[in-house]
Amino acid sequence: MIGYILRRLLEVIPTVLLVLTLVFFALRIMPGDPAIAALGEFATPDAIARFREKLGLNQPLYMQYFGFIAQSLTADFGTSMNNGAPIGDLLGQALPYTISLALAATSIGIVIGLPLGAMTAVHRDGKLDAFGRLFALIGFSLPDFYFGILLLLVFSLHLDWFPMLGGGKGFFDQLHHLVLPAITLGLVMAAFTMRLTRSSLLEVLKRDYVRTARGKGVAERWVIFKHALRNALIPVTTGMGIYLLTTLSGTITVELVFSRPGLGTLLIGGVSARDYTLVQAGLVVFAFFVVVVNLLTDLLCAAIDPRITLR
Amino acid sequence: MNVPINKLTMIGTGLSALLILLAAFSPWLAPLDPLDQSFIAANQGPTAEHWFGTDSFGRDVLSRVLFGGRISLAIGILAPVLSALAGVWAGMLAGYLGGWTDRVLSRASDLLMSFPTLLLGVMIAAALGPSFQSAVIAIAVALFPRFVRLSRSATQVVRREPFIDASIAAGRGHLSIMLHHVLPNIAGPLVVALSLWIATAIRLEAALSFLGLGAQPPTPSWGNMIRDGMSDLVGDPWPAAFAGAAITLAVLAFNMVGDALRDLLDPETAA
Amino acid sequence: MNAPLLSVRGLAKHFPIKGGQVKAVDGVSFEVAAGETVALVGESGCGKSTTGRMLLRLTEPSAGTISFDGVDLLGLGRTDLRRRRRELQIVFQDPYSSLSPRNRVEDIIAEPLDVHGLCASREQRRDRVIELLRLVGLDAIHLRRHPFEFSGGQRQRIAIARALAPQPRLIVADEPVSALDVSVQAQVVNLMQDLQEKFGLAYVFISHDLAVVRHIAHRVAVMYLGRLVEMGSTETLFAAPHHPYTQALLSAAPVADPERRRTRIVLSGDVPSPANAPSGCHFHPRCPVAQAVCRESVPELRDMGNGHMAACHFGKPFPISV
Amino acid sequence: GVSQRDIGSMDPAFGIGNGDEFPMRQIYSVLVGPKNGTSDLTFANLQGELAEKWEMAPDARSVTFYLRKGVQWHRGYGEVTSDDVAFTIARMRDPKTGTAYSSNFQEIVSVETPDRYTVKINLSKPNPFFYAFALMPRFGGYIQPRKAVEELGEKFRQNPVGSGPFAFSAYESKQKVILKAFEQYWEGKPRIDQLEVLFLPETAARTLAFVKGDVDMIEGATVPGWQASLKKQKPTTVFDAGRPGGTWALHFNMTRKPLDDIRVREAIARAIDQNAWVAAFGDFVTPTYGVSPVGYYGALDKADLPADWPLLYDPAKSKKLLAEAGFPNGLTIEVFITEREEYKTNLLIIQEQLRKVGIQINMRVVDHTSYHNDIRRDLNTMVVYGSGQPPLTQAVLNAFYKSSAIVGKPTRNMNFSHYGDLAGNSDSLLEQANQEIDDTKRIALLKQVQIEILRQIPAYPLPSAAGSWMHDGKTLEIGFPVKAYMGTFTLAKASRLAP
Amino acid sequence: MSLLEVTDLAVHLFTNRGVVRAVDGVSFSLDAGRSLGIVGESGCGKTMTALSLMRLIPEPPARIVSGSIRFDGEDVVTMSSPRLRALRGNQIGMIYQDPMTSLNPVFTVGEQIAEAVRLHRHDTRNAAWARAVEVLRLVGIPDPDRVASAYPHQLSGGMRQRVVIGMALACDPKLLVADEPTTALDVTIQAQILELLRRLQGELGTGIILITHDLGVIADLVDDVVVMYAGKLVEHAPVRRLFAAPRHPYTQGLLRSVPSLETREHRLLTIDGTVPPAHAMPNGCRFNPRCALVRDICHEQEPPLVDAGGGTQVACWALT
Ligand SMILES: Nc1ncnc2c1ncn2[C@@H]1O[C@H](COP(=O)(O)OP(=O)(O)OP(=O)(O)O)[C@@H](O)[C@H]1O
Ligand SMILES: Nc1ncnc2c1ncn2[C@@H]1O[C@H](COP(=O)(O)OP(=O)(O)OP(=O)(O)O)[C@@H](O)[C@H]1O
Ligand SMILES: [Mg+2]
Ligand SMILES: [Mg+2]
Repeated sequence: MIGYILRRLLEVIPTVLLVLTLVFFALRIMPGDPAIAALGEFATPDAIARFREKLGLNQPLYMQYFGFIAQSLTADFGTSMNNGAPIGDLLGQALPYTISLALAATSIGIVIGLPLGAMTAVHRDGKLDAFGRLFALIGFSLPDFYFGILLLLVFSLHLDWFPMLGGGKGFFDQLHHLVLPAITLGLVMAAFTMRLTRSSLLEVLKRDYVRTARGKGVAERWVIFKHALRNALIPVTTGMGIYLLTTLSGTITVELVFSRPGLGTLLIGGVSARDYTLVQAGLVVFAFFVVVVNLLTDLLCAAIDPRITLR
Repeated sequence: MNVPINKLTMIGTGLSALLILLAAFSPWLAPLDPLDQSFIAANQGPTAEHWFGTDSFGRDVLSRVLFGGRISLAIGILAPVLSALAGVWAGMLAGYLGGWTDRVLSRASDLLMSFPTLLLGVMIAAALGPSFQSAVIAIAVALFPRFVRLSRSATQVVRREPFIDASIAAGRGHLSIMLHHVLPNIAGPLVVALSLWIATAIRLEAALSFLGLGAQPPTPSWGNMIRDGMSDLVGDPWPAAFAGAAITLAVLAFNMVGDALRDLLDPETAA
Repeated sequence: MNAPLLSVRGLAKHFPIKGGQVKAVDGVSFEVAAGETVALVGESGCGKSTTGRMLLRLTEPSAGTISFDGVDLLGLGRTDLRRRRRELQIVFQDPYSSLSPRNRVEDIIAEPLDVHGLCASREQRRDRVIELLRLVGLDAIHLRRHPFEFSGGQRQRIAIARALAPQPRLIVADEPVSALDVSVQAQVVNLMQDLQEKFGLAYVFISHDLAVVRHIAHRVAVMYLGRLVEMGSTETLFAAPHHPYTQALLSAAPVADPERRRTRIVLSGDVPSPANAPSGCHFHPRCPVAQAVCRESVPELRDMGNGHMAACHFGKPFPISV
Repeated sequence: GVSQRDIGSMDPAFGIGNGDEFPMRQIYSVLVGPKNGTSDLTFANLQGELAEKWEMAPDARSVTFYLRKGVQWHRGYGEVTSDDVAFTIARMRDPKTGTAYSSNFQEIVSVETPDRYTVKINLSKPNPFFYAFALMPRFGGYIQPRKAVEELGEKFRQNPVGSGPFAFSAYESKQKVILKAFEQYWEGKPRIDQLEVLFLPETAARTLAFVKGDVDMIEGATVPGWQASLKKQKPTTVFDAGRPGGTWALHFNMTRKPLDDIRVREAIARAIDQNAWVAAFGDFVTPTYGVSPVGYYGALDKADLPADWPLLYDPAKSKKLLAEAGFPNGLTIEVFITEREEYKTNLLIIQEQLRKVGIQINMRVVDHTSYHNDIRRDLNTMVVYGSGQPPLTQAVLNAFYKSSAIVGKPTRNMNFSHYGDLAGNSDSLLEQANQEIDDTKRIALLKQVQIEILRQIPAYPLPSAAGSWMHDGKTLEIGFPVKAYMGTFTLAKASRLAP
Repeated sequence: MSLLEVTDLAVHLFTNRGVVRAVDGVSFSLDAGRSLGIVGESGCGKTMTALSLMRLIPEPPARIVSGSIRFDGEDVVTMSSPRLRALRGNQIGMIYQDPMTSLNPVFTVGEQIAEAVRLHRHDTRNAAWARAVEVLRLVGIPDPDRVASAYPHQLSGGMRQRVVIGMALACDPKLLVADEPTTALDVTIQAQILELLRRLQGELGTGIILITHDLGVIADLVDDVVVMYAGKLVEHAPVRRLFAAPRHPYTQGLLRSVPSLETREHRLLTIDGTVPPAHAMPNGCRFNPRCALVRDICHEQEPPLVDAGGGTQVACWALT
């Protein structure tokens, strides 16, 4: 088990290397230049040349590439090209916000989506089902940033229940700041989870082993929650794993709307400032997330389904 | 078929068709020129002259919503379709041939999958300039790995069906088999996915516009209308609200079509 | 019978799996003459289908030779092979999955014709398909229908029509009737026999239904875990099987007659998986007459007289009592 | 709340955007600056900060500053001395430093520090406005402590040390900068204890936060109607219109067809009606007549314009000119523009007006960094450019109309129109104006240069937008009437009102 | 009193294409210790009949529209659900058609057997587990201790089928319903299972309903046979009688189609035509389109089930 996890984590390396290579060249293909971004519109060509030299941007591309790869392998992210801050610190500040937002959104997604999905599946085509499906459709149709702004208008500006800006300081304050962004993303996630759970459970309820359970005299409630739901969870888990990655991406707009610190804000800013080092490091972290989320999904699936063996 | 599905299907299909038609015929339907500025009449709520009000440049919101549908729906439909064209083939090749082809293509699509969609958009927009094309490319690239995955796994199932072997035995070549047998048989789930991802793409277009990356002014798109409208959401909520409603409606409609298609293609529910 | 149409020598297929390999087929040799039906019987997983698929090179053999009409099939290049496939066709077990659900009957049956360019015009193609449909007892009205509109027996007929289309000389029939009801099964079996008479077709008939085999085959080959354990003419084999496995198999086959309860040889244990087949004679753990030697050495397929072959160290005729 | 995503650097040598300027102004001091809340750069009207007294040599070839005694650096870096000033000038002037502002200092030949509190700056040629280029707030004029810069090295940009009313306290990337009142500030400890500068690039978020009261002061948005709407939502809003505003112009790339034809340029100019801006933004914008906005030193006013002035709105004439130039059916021009709101808004209004005379502008939006990159590579056909220049017509002329500034040349390269190589050259007349010591003559010369240049229509000056900031009059009192841009004065006198 | 008494049972499926009368007026009874076989072509309603005995039919679309199923005198059709649950898996055990899909893949087979035991006998966890192991031993699984804690996918098809049988037997039911218990198995394994069922019947006196379309299996195991065609019961006879003298034309055709192991006919006899689609049944006798003895009345009226002597009942106008 531990060996398996370690091995999977080692598999990160080729993925990350690929991501790095892609990002490295993608960034350099983009027009614009970190020097202009950093020095501003008044910068003279001379100053720009100097700046590029200092950052090693005047070296041949392959030299930059190998230097960069070598640096990355030693987990040395270097400093921001834009403002010289150590990238490690920048990521360290941003990550907790992004992770907590993604986790909170996922929790909301599970807590609302799973039971709702189960209930709508059980009462298929009933009133509850109609309501649930409508909820899912609407939840899925609202652009999250627009929804976020509406939440801000109502719950922050008018009712003043929740703060409007930033990520908060200290545990409770951070929690307070987390609520609205988490709802924004969480509701979409809930809608997604609900749909997934519903269809997966409907599929499972058709299976013969559910009939077997009924045939043993098991009460309907237990048929659903013990025999059916566990089987239904396997596709749900996989689907949510993939969706969690989408959610991580969705944090970008939500962070902007709620002026929240986080990886998204960091990366978008990084791209617009052509802060190569920052964007590269951020994407490495993101690639790492992807691998970890995939790993967790696989572990969870294996825990749910004995047929899945971890090799 | 039971009643709720039927109703939803009809509503969804009707609504999708209506929206597409409205967008397609917007030059004839729009009451006013969507680009016409009039600062005297700026930031109005709904009136008899401007049913949906005006935006901060005094442009007619109804006309802009109608015209905006062209861009939003075009991106929303074009991007997934392009993505499907490429992704389905890649997925079929991977699923059918297996081995190295599969490994390379799967790795590549995993790689794309591990890029945050919006960041991808930001990078593409930075490289090509934010525009209609960039948005289409960004969304298409973001959806590409999903089509690869889906068609790959569907192909793997179909590949094992005896009728494929029968076709090989009849003497057909592999590419021809993919075209004649695999593609028609995986088309069902793909069409469903396509309709769902059209909805996703419309939302993504909005999100990209929100980051300033979608269709560019003065061309209205629902996404950039929301974006522009959001700077003055309290003073003049109309452009954003109507564009937001249009997006919600469109996504809802396409989702309903997707749901209905899925039910329709499931032999248990369709029959 | 005349010179063999198909001759298989030492055919083997080893599938690599994690931590080893599955010897799905492990050195099988037999011949099929033109106009002859050779049945391949044995329990699920013993390698019948794999053998059948290798004959058409749908699965590439790991070892052995296949010669068809004097041509070494395994030596053919891709285009030559595709051309050769005209003469070798296959009908699959499952009438539900062996027809592409999206195609119309006409296109399904015409596929081999299209691929080999056997029809000059659309009219000719249609005529040929209608002719084939008639041959298998269907009608021109079925041309534009989809497979789902047919019953299992009808689908199997369509599959047979497709196999017949390019006028092959040998058809591998992989359990063509096991998914069908007895009454439908009878229709298909009759059809196959009629066609054989009419066109001099040869069949490799794969089945585990002994009654059907008894009815249709000229010769029978019995497989157990990838190896041939017995082979001979149908009459001899059913009358006096030599191999204990064949004996058990025959005795276990249920007879639809309550008056004639037979003494069954009930074997103990399950069929082992070919991934870890027992040593020596694969059958020894379940064999009622197994000795020490069975565990150690693999019995050769020996002639038991009259060209009846069996692979048992102790094999002797065993008339099945009723 | 500022609109910037993040602060680039808090080292004055590297500060750039508007968002950097505001916190930087609070941290650092200049020798002299315009009076609190004004932008008047006339020598006589300046207000001393680190300098108590200052005088210019009559030949305008040197300036002497007498420093205030006892002014302290933040964080215990000691007293501000003439050495620090000399160090700062040397540092800013040295191309190796890599600052964008070094060209402002090139005219300095030497800096004398006869004693701890006296600095004499010698110039290579007479320049009565030298100080306005080099030493004002916003343009690299902040004095830096030698000890801290040398000690901290690279770290200085993240840990700035100044002598202004607020000292740097903390910085959270992409989030905020926190400043604390400096106890030993020479004018006395500011009344506000702590300043937080938040980076709020989303206009919506910034507006809502201000309306709600989470922030007391924000940078405005360049959206028509936005300010009126804000006033409605929050009647206590005080608009701090920084005047004169930025310099905006539509530069015609005269190397490109059909813009090489002066008739086409005039047609464009004649199709643009500056009143549209006034209608959209109210009195936040003011029409511009010369290369620099009204209010700049040496700016042209409406009254200065000759009768046959080619830049006046006249759509009929415009169409006629187009026909004459061979475009009776109109023409199409491809332009790219940055994603930034204020640029886009300007071009949108122009686009709409030109459409009416048959000129179609196809706009392609690129990101801001690319825009700056590409316009300097002479890739655009028409460049919308706005910048916060020192409120001096000379500065604008230097930046945009000198032949040495033509894009592609290794200097400041913001001459997008190629004026100087094409359509005329006013370098020598400008130089004459730059060196003229007599005020009246200088202003006359400046106006003459502008008329000479603009007759060729290398650019169309756009209405000047006032620096747009707002604060909540109920909670914040700046301490003096604000007529200047936010980045030019400190909040040393500001105070919080009881809510 | 019979153990099971099915009277005029009708199960209809309400689908989008129309009503499928999957089971339409079927009656039979079974005494304790006896066994009854149900045969018929695929899709004739065998499984629906079996499932309705425990009211396990998929609702919707299926519904029992009429008839009664008396088990020990109580009517299953109108029974309350707690009472029904007490019956299921306890008094009536069911062996499902497909052992591969009837077991829940995420629980060990031991748990799945023990669940019924705990539910009905209110045993402790340990006692129930012990019983599960015992049952596995009973159905001939080697090393039952180990197998009990295995998951279904770790077992071979034959073992899984035995687990399903064990589950049905865990509470010593009075009635065992076996729906094609051996179709998925090899003949040699099938022989083992049939042996097992025979033994159980003898030892425990369980009543068995065996559903199959394999006439060989029927001949081997049961006392009485019910023949179904398209949802209708067409013939009911003691097993020997049925094979010796089938009365209904369908039964006759069915028996004729079976190839023999012993002799080799040149051609197999067949029943012409195919079963009509479920939602488009002909009027009158459903077999009429394929019947050689068809007369006018066959198109008009459904033939009643009548006594044909020798314990045989048959529904055919030609025989009345
Ligand atoms: N691609 C494969 N990879 C690994 N093992 C395989 C593969 N194909 C077949 N096998 C194994 O080879 C053995 C023989 O399979 P084959 O399908 O030939 O058996 P069969 O006799 O046709 O069985 P059945 O009667 O069930 O159709 C089986 O154990 C099967 O699991
Ligand atoms: N969910 C369903 N929807 C519609 N029709 C159904 C459904 N389930 C069963 N049927 C129909 O009901 C009829 C009886 O089915 P049943 O499963 O009882 O047949 P069976 O005799 O057990 O067949 P088999 O031998 O194939 O198991 C068939 O015609 C079948 O098509
Ligand atoms: Mg097989
Ligand atoms: Mg059944």
